[in-house]
Amino acid sequence: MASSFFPVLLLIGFVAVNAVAMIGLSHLSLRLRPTPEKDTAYESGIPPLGDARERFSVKFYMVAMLFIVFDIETVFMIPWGVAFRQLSCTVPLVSGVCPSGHATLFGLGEMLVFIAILLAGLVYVWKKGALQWD
Amino acid sequence: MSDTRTVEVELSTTGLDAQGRPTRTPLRVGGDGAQTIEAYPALEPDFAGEHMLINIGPQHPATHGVLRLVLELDGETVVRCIPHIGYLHCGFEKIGEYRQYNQIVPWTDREDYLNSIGNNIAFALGAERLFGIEITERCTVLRVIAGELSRIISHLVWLGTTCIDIGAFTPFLWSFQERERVYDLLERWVGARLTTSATRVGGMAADIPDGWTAALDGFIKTFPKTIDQVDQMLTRNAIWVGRTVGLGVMSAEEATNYGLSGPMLRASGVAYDVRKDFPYLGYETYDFDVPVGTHGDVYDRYLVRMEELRQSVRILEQALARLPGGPVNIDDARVILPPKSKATSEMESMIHHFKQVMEGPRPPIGEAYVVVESPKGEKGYYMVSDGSAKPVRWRIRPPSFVNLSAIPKMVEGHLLSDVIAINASIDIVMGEIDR
Amino acid sequence: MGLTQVSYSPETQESWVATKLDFLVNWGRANSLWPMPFGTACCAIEFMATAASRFDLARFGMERMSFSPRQADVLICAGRVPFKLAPVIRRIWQQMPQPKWCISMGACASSGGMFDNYAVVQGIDTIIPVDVYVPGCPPRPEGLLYGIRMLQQKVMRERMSDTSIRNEMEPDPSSRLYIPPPTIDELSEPFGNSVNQTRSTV
Amino acid sequence: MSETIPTVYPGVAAPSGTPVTPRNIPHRGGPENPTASALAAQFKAAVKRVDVVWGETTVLVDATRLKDIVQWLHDDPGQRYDFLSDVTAVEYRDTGRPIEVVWHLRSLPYRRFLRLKVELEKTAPLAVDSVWSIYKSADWMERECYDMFGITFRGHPDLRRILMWEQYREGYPLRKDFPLRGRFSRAEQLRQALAQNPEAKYSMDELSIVEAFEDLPEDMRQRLGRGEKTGE
Repeated sequence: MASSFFPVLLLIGFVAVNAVAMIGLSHLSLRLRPTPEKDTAYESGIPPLGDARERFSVKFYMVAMLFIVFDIETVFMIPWGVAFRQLSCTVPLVSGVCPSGHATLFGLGEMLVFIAILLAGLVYVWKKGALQWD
Repeated sequence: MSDTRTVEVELSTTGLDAQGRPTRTPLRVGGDGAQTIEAYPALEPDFAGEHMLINIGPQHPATHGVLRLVLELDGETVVRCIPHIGYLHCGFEKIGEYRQYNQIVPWTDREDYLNSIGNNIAFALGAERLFGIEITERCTVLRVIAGELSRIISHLVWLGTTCIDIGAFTPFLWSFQERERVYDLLERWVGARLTTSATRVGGMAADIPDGWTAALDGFIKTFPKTIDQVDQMLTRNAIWVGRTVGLGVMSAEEATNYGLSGPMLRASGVAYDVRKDFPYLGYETYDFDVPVGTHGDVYDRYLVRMEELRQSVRILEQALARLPGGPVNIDDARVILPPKSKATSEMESMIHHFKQVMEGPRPPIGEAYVVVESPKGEKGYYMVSDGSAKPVRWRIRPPSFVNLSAIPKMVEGHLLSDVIAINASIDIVMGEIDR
Repeated sequence: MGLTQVSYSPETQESWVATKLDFLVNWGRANSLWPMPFGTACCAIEFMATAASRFDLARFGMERMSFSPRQADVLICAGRVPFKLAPVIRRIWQQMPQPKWCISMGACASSGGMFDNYAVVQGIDTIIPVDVYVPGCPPRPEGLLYGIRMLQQKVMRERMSDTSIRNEMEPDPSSRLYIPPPTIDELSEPFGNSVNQTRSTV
Repeated sequence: MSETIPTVYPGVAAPSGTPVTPRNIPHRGGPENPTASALAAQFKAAVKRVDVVWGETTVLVDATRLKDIVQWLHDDPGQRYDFLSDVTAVEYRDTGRPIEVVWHLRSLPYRRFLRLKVELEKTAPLAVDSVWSIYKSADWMERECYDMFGITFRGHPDLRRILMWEQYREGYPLRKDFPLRGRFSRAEQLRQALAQNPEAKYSMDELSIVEAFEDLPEDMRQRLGRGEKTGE
C-alpha cells in the first residue's frame, strides 16, 4: 500500500521543481529596465484615469459564491465515480467486476441524496432571487 | 412629504470640499446651529457599485481602426459612451485644395481604403458633373462593374472583422480568400490591389485587359457559394443570433434624423438607396432589389449586408452581359489625355498632352455634389470650383462619420461586450471618418 | 573586451560558448516574434491580407498577434500616424518590454508619405527608434514579408553581451523629444515634387 | 421638436415614374426644385437668391431666419426634408468674398435635393444658428465645421474640436490663410503633440464621472480651475 504513494510524491516533486525553476530562471536571467510610462497601466495607449479598485455591485460576488458551491459538488462526484463499483457491490470485487447477483443500487442512491440536498439549496437560492441579474 | 428634514447638527467642517461637493461627514446631533440636510439616500444599505471609466482606446483590436470610446460602466452595463475621434485626421480636405483634379484621385483611395475604387468613381462622377461632360457607354458599364466589386470587397472586410469580434475566426479566412480573388481582378485591370486610382475625369485609367471578363465570370460563378457557406454557418447560429438580436436598435425616424445611411438606414426600415432614388451610371436600367430590415438591430444589418452581396453579384452578371465595345475615354482633349499613339504623332495632341500634364483640366466656375451608394452609405464629394485647375473646396461627405455619431444612443444600456458587436455592425472606416 | 563597435559584426572575439548561446537565443527570438499590429490606415488592411491564408504570416512564426504591448516583441506601425496619435504610439512603444523591435510599414509611417501637411507626423522615426522600413503604399504582402525576413536576420546577428542595444531611450526632459529638434526639422523637410505643390492657386 | 413622422418609404410621395440618371445637365438654369418657389412664397425676404447650378437647386437665405426655414422644411407635410446629408463651409480664394455655410438637405419621400447657403462676412465673428435641435446628424458635422473653420454654431450642445485635439494652438486648418504645412516648425508641432498633459485626453464630464480631481497632480488642477478646457 505504501509503495503506491511513490508516483504521487514524484508528481508533486516534479511540479514543485518545475514551478520554482521557471520562476527562478526567468528571475535570474531577467534584467529590468523600468521607465515611468512602462509602469503605468496599459489602457489602449491613453493614460488611465481613476483606479480600477471600485466598489462592484454585490450581484457579482453572489454569483461567484454560488459557482463555488456547485463546482465543489462536481468535485465530490469524482471520488464517488472511482469507487462506484465497490459501493454498489455487497461482496468484494473479483478482478474489478462485481460477481452477478450481488450488485445493488446503494452507490447511486447515495449520490442522489447528495444531489437532492444541493438541489434544495439551488431552489432556495432561485426563489430568493440571487440569480436575478438586472 | 418632502424628504428633506431639519436636524440640529454640529458639523466639524464646512460640509463642502474644495470642489464644492458635499463631504460625507459623520452626523453628530446636538449643538446650536440648525442645519438642513437632505436625507442621505445611503441610509438603507447601498449595494450599487461606483461607476468605472474605461477606454476602448485608439489602439484596440475591436475598434476597426483608431477610434476611442470612453465608457462609463456600472458593473457591466454601459451607462454612458463618449466617442473620441480624430486620431487619423490627415488633412485630406486641405490637401484637396492644393491638387489638380486628376491628382486628387489617389487621395480618394486612401480616404475610405476599403472602398477605394468606389470612391474613385464617386469623385469622377462629381468632377464630370462639374466639368459638364458625359462619359462613354463602355466607361459607364465598367464603372458599374468596378463599383459593385468594391461593394463586395468592402462587405467582405466587414464580414471578416465582425466575425472575429463576435468570436468566429473561419469566416475571416473565407472572406479574405475571396478578397484575394477580387484583388487579382483589380490588379490585372488597374495594377494595384488596394489603392486603385482607377478613374480619371472623363474616363478610366485603363481599359480592361483581354481575358478579364472571363476571370470576372469565374468569380461571379463561384462567389455565391462562399456567401451560402457563411450564411449557413451564421444566420441560424444560436451564438450569433444570441449576440446580435436586439442590439443597438434604431427606429426609422431616429435613423433618418441621425442621418444614418446605407445598410444602417435600410436595416431600420427606410428603403433609401441612392442607386434607386437618385440614380447614377444608369443603375435604373439594372434589375436588382434593395434589402430592407424591420427592427434596425445588429442582426438586421447583418442580413441586409449579406443580401446586398447577392444583389451585387446579380448586377455584375447583368453588367457583364451588356458590356459594349468602343472607347473608354471621351475624346475631349480639353479634359483627358489623348491616346499615347496620337500624342507622339500629331502636333496638336502633343500640345494637349503637355497642357493636361502640366496644368490639368480647368472646370467652369460652379459647384457640384454627386452622391453615390458606397457600402457604408451615402458617399458624395461636394466640389466648388472658381475656374482654376485646383478646386476651391473639396468636401467629402463621409457616411461612417455620421453613422458613428449615433453610437452613444445605440450603446447606452447594453453590456460591454455588446459595445463591440454594435461598433462592428456600423462598419466604420477611420480613414473616412477623420479624413 | 572590444565590444564598443556595433554588436552585429559576427567576428567579435567571443568565446565559442557565448556565440552558440547567442545563436540559440536569437534563433528562438527571431522565429517567434509576436507582432503588435499598430494598424491605423490602408496598410492595416494589407497587413490583414498578409496575415490571412494566402500570404500566411504564420510561416514566419508571427501568427500570434498580441494587441497588448506587454506581450509584444515587434511594433508594426501599419499606416499613417497623425500628430494626435503621436503620444499614443510613443506610450505603447515605451510600455513594450525589452527586447523590442519596430517595423515601419508603408511610406506614410516611414516618412509621412504623400501627407505632407499640418496633421501628419513626417515619419515615426522622429518618435520611436525604427529597425526596418518597408516601402510601398501599401507595400505588397511580399514586401512586408521581406521586411520581416530582414528583421529576423537582424535579430540573428545580435549579441547578448552588448546590452547597449537593449537600453530604454529617455526623452530629453525639456522638449520631451528623443531627437534634437533641428534633426527633426531636417528629417521632415519636403523633398522632390512636394516642394512646389504648396501653392493653392495656379 | 416636430411630431414623430411615420416610417419613411422613399418615393412614396414623389410624383410617379422611377427617377432616371440625369443626362446632359445645363451649367445654369436647369429644372428648378419646386421647394425653391415654395420657400420664396413662405419666407419672402429671407430667400435672397435661387439658382440652379449643374441641376442642383441652391437657395441663398438670410442667416437670421435660417433656423425657422430649416424647421419649416423639416416639418411641412408638403416638403418633409427629413434627411440632413451634410453641413459644411466654403471659403473662397479672394479674401473679400464672405464664407458660405452650406446645408445639403434631402427629402426622402419626395426624392428631392436642396442646398441651403448662408453667407457670413469675415469681418464679423463667424456664428450661425445650429440645426442640432432639428437634425441630430448635425451634431458632429457642426463640431467639425467649428474645428476646421472656426464657425460657432449657436445652440449646439457641446461645441468642441472634434478632429484636432483640444489645445491645438495653430488655429483653424481649412481657412485659406492657414499654411498647408501648419504655422509652426515640424519639431514644434511634434513637441506640442507629445507635450499634452494627461488630463488633455479626457473631457470635463469624464473627469467628473470618476471624481478624479483628487488624484490629478496639483498643477493640472489649477489649469482646470482656470477654466482651461480639456478633452479631445
